[in-house]
Amino acid sequence: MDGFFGAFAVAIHAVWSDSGYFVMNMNNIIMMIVGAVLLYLAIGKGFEPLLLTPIAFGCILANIPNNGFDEGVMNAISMGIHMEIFPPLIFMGVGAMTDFGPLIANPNTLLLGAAAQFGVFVALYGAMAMGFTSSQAAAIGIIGGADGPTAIYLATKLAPEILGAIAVAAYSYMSLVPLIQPPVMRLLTTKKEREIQMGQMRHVSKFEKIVFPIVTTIAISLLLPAISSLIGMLMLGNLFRESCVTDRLSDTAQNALINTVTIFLALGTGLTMSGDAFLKLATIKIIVLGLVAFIVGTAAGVLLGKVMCYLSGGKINPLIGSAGVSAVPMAARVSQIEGQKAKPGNYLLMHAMGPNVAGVIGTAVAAGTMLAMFGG
Amino acid sequence: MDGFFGAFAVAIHAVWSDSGYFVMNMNNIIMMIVGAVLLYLAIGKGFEPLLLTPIAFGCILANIPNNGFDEGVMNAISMGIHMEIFPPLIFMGVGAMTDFGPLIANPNTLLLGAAAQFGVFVALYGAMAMGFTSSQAAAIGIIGGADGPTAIYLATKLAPEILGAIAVAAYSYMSLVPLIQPPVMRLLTTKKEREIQMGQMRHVSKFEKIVFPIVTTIAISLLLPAISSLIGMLMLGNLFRESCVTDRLSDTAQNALINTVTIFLALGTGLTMSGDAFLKLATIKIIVLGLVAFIVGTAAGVLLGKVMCYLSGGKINPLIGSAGVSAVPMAARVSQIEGQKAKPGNYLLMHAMGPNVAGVIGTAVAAGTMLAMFGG
Amino acid sequence: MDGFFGAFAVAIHAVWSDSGYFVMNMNNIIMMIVGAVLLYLAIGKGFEPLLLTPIAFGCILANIPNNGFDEGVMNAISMGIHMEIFPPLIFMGVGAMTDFGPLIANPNTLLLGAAAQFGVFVALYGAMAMGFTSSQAAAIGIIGGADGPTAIYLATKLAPEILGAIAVAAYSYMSLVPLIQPPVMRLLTTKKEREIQMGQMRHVSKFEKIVFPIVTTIAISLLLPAISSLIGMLMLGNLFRESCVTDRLSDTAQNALINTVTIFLALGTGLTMSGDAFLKLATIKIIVLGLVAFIVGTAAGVLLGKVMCYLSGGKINPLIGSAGVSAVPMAARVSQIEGQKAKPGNYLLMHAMGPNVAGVIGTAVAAGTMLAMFGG
Amino acid sequence: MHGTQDPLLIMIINMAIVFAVLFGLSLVIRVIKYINDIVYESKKTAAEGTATVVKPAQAPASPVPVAVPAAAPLDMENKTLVAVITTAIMAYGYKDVKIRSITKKA
Amino acid sequence: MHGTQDPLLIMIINMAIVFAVLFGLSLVIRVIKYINDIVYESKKTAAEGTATVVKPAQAPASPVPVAVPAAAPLDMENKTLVAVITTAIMAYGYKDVKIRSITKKA
Amino acid sequence: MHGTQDPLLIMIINMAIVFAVLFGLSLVIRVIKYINDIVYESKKTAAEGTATVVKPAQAPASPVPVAVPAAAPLDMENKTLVAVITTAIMAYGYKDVKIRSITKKA
Ligand code: NA
Ligand code: NA
Ligand code: NA
Repeated sequence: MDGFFGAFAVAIHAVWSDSGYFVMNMNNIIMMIVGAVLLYLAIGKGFEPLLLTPIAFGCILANIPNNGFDEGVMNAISMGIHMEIFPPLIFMGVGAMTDFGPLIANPNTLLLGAAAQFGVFVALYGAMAMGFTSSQAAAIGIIGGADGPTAIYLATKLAPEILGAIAVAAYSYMSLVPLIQPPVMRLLTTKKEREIQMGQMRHVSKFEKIVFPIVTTIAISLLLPAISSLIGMLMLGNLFRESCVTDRLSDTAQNALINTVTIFLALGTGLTMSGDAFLKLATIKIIVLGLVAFIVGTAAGVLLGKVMCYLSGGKINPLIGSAGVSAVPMAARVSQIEGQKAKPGNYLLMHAMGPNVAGVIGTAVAAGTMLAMFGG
Repeated sequence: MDGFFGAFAVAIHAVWSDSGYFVMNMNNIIMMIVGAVLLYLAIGKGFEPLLLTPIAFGCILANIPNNGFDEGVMNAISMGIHMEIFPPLIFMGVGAMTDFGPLIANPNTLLLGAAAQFGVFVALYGAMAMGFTSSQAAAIGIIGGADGPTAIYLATKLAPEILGAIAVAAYSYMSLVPLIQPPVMRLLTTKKEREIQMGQMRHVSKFEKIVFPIVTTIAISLLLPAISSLIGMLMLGNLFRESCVTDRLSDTAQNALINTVTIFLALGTGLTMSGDAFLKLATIKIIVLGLVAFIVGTAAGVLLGKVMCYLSGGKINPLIGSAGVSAVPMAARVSQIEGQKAKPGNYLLMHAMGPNVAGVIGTAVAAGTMLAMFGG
Repeated sequence: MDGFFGAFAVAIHAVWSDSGYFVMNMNNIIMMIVGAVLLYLAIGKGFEPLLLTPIAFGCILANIPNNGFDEGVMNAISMGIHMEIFPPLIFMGVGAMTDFGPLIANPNTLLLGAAAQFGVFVALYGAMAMGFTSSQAAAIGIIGGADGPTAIYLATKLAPEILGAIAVAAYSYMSLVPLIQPPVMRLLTTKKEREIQMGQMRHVSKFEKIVFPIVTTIAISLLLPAISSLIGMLMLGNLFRESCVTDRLSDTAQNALINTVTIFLALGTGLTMSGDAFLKLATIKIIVLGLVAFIVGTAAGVLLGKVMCYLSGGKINPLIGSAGVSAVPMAARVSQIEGQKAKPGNYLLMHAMGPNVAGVIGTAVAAGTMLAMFGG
Repeated sequence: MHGTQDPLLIMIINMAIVFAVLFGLSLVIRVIKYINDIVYESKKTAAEGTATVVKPAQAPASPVPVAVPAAAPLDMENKTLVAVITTAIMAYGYKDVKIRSITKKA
Repeated sequence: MHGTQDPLLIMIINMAIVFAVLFGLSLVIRVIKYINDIVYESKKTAAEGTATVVKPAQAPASPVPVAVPAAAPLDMENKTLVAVITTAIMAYGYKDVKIRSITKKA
Repeated sequence: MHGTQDPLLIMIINMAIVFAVLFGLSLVIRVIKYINDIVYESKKTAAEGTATVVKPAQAPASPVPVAVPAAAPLDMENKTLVAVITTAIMAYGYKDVKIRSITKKA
């Protein structure tokens, strides 16, 4: 009987000493708290819950010691991240959900989408000044583009070691757009500018909507081949949507497929957030730089909006410029809300959708130029 | 012309001698009949058709000689099994379909879920006594847990050579729960006990439902890291469900994704059932041990139910104890039916759902302890 | 400042000289035009848009120089093609969408499905005469079977170097069935024959519909194991449909799963169409041989239809013979339309569905015989 | 066979096999039909002869059928509904309507 | 432990761990309930005491929370609404209307 | 270029390229619009001039277009139908009905 209890005690001790409670370090605990806070923001506050929920959960799981995630489904998901499979598939769904009509109706809004990328490059500058390598700096800068899949795609290619921090910063700030942007927008515009009402948009034909994704794919992919899978998938999804003869494919691309890939991408991103990799001074720098990028991008969009307002003789409301950071469709909604605050009945949403979707293309192009400079 | 007919005859003969009709052995024929019987049970009798149908079809395909399944889609599916990718994904869908409310309302039911695992360990004991290795015995025992994905997960890790028999036994007995359990339940309870009506369950707040999967993941994964991908995915799916802000993900997890993975998992399980691997004395032993595990698990659940009935002063109906073997939601329905037979109007279903879902966690924990003892 | 502009000029030049505009050759341009024409046929003309749209888009993307598709999602898709994963999954969806009832009601229509494969073998003969290897000739011939997934499956196994041309020819002619078949049908039949009205079809029991896919799988897979994954998946999907107890799986197989796989298969097929591989004399030969195969297959179906008409004492309308080339359900509709043109109110659609689905099995069998002769 | 390179011979062999296989399959279908008829006939006879004896005896032994009707009534309500609506639609002029599902949102 | 091969011992150890873990989990659930009650009570008190003060102060600062409660309860209303509106539109003369979604813009 | 490490220069070069590319894309959109207008104008003219001649000639040659318009109007009819039926069902007492699809059997 003594031998029995002895063996029993040995066994219990063995389980305990193999368990995470015994091995866990302070970093793991901190990261679990980080995960819990992100879950609170996602679920309690509604900040990008579709992405922050699985990211945060992945963050918690990544900090379970001996979790054995070097094999099994978690390993397969991590391989999908590492092999850059998920972001283009997400972009296919995004394309299938996006109406480029407002952009086609007013191609000048592409310039607003370009201006908003200024934040990307300011953050890149800042990151290099802070001592990050040029590849890391490029990946950090892209946070300012407010496009999660593009950020993850670029970070995977250029600086996988800081993927977790970049993804969290990107999605956090994207969800904070309604808090970050309005002060900047009000600071840089006069009330009179904000009151400007924009005319009715022209009708865009089906022909234009179908030709646009095809020609855009060719034109941009040829110039920046490094992002041809991103732009190609975005535009293929959009072609599924606009062609009206591939509704089955469009439907799957924007539902079952994007949802599945979103779960994997976000969970896999969270899995990169092990305490030892995440809890570094660099992470705080990245988060600060990301905020700077967002603010500068917003400001640049608004400022170019003011220029276009002046050049157009006051027909363009500068508030739509801030939508150029993308974060579709939240940034466009912010423009709408600010416009209505200045003048009830001022309806800017459709006009802001132009720069908003232009920002998606703009950030992809920015990623392409940086890959051309630092990649491979 | 003679040369022509000669060549023709040669060709026909070559096709024939390469074909399965020529090469097929008796084991293949028996297994095809096994597959046909399983199909009859699945389609004709409605026994777990979602799983037994593809398992049985895979069993038939696996016994086509020279089927070339070492490449192509069947090989990819088998690799998904071998790499332990599918069970956690199924669990994500299960989590998204499961309401842990009854368990949270009455946490004592967790003990009933624990008691029902007694069958697992009795079968493990029996299997070791019969000469199986400890790893094989653990995998056989888990049949008594009545959770298909957990059984497949554990068998893949500990004893892949008997995966087919374990999966078939697990799903067959799960579908036979309405036949296996009632006699045991009636044998061990008095009519008076079966007539006990249980009070209304307390309301469970959204806060509790959201915190539960998060805390459970952390608490159990830390103690038993080997099952962190199972528990993690189960609880992530449940979080998608309860958070109310990730309905898209919850919907895909419990429809397109789980259905796709179910097809692959079940077909791939069937593909392991080649005649030479399946038709052994061991298979019959496994099937017998599985039945023992089910009966003992049911009995242990009912007996602890009786204890809890006594301790609670007759407030708990022991019939809900048998639901602890999981087989969600069939075992809970059996409790309900038996309760109503004893006393019409006795409504036990919701109360039995507590032990029922507790049994899922219990079996995962049992798998975790056995992996901690016998795993790599 | 001079240094600044110098560096600027160098950088711009570097981006330009790395870009596709600089590297692109004439073949790439031609293939982009081919892609654009295919897109026009798919979207503007409605020719098999679900497949030609992603094929054509893939063709365009494949001709972006330096697109980096040797890694990332495009590489994963190409691997899925190369590993023969996609066609059987498509077949599972096709099976879930197919009603074999008309075939079971009138098993003689299987012979019409066999006759229509004559085109396959005539094209094989022609291709060998033109100097293609026997493997290539088999893959070319299968175009005449009018079954995209089978054609891609066989081409991947026997002649991956001409996969793009075969897929494009197969899907193009499938979409052109309403143009190709009617002249042939009218040429070979008298008006009196076309006016024949066929009697009501017998009722097919659920038992027959459930047993059919199981027995067919066993019978054909045993004889021709090389196509057991194709036939097996087709029939498993059909079993999901007919069993009535696996609606969840049937639904996913014929929606989310087949749509996802269709996107990947078609895009990946398009990705094989790089200019240097596609723009060869061989491609033109393949396209011509494919047309011959379609015409001969149609003719053979109609001619056997005439024989069966004669043998049945005029009860069978020969127009249903042409449906044996499959291209489900288009070829059956053509039979219907031609029948109605000859005699308004003549309703042949259901009768033509028999040979139509028989043609799917027939082409798979033809692929199996050719794999038995030329495969590994 | 694997050595044959005469295109005509290849063509004929393949065509012969395809015809043989599909003809064989047509025989298989006839056999299924034959079995179906036997089973159906015997079942009908059995049902007529023993219906009153078998049914009450089996009922208490198997709770599964009990569970099924529990689910069924709601299901049947829906079916009634579907039938009603289908009839209504057909009255409206549509001839071959099938309502896949009517979903009640919680 | 990894060396133990006595089946009975293995059985008892495993069973003990399973019971311990699930009992521990039941304690965890009780703790969650306890926290829930505290949070809920304090919220209720806070809401009673400061409702009129807090809400207007927060409202302009965070548009997100405003959007969330607006969306959930409306879902069912919306569907009824869609049907009603569809009918109304059709009465208005449009014959082939399908309302994809009625979105309340934040 | 790959050697440049001056952050300011990198910033300016990248920003310039982004602006150039998106400006180029805006030109592309204008070209598409231009082509669209030409095509549309010529089509309108052609339609006016040759409609009665071309259409009957093409119709018998290509059954595909016949099939497509056959499908399209039906689709729209169906939608009307769904709305009508939805209303009818709601009148029948079901409150939150959604008809997923009404399928015509071929
Ligand atoms: Na952007
Ligand atoms: Na269990
Ligand atoms: Na065919």
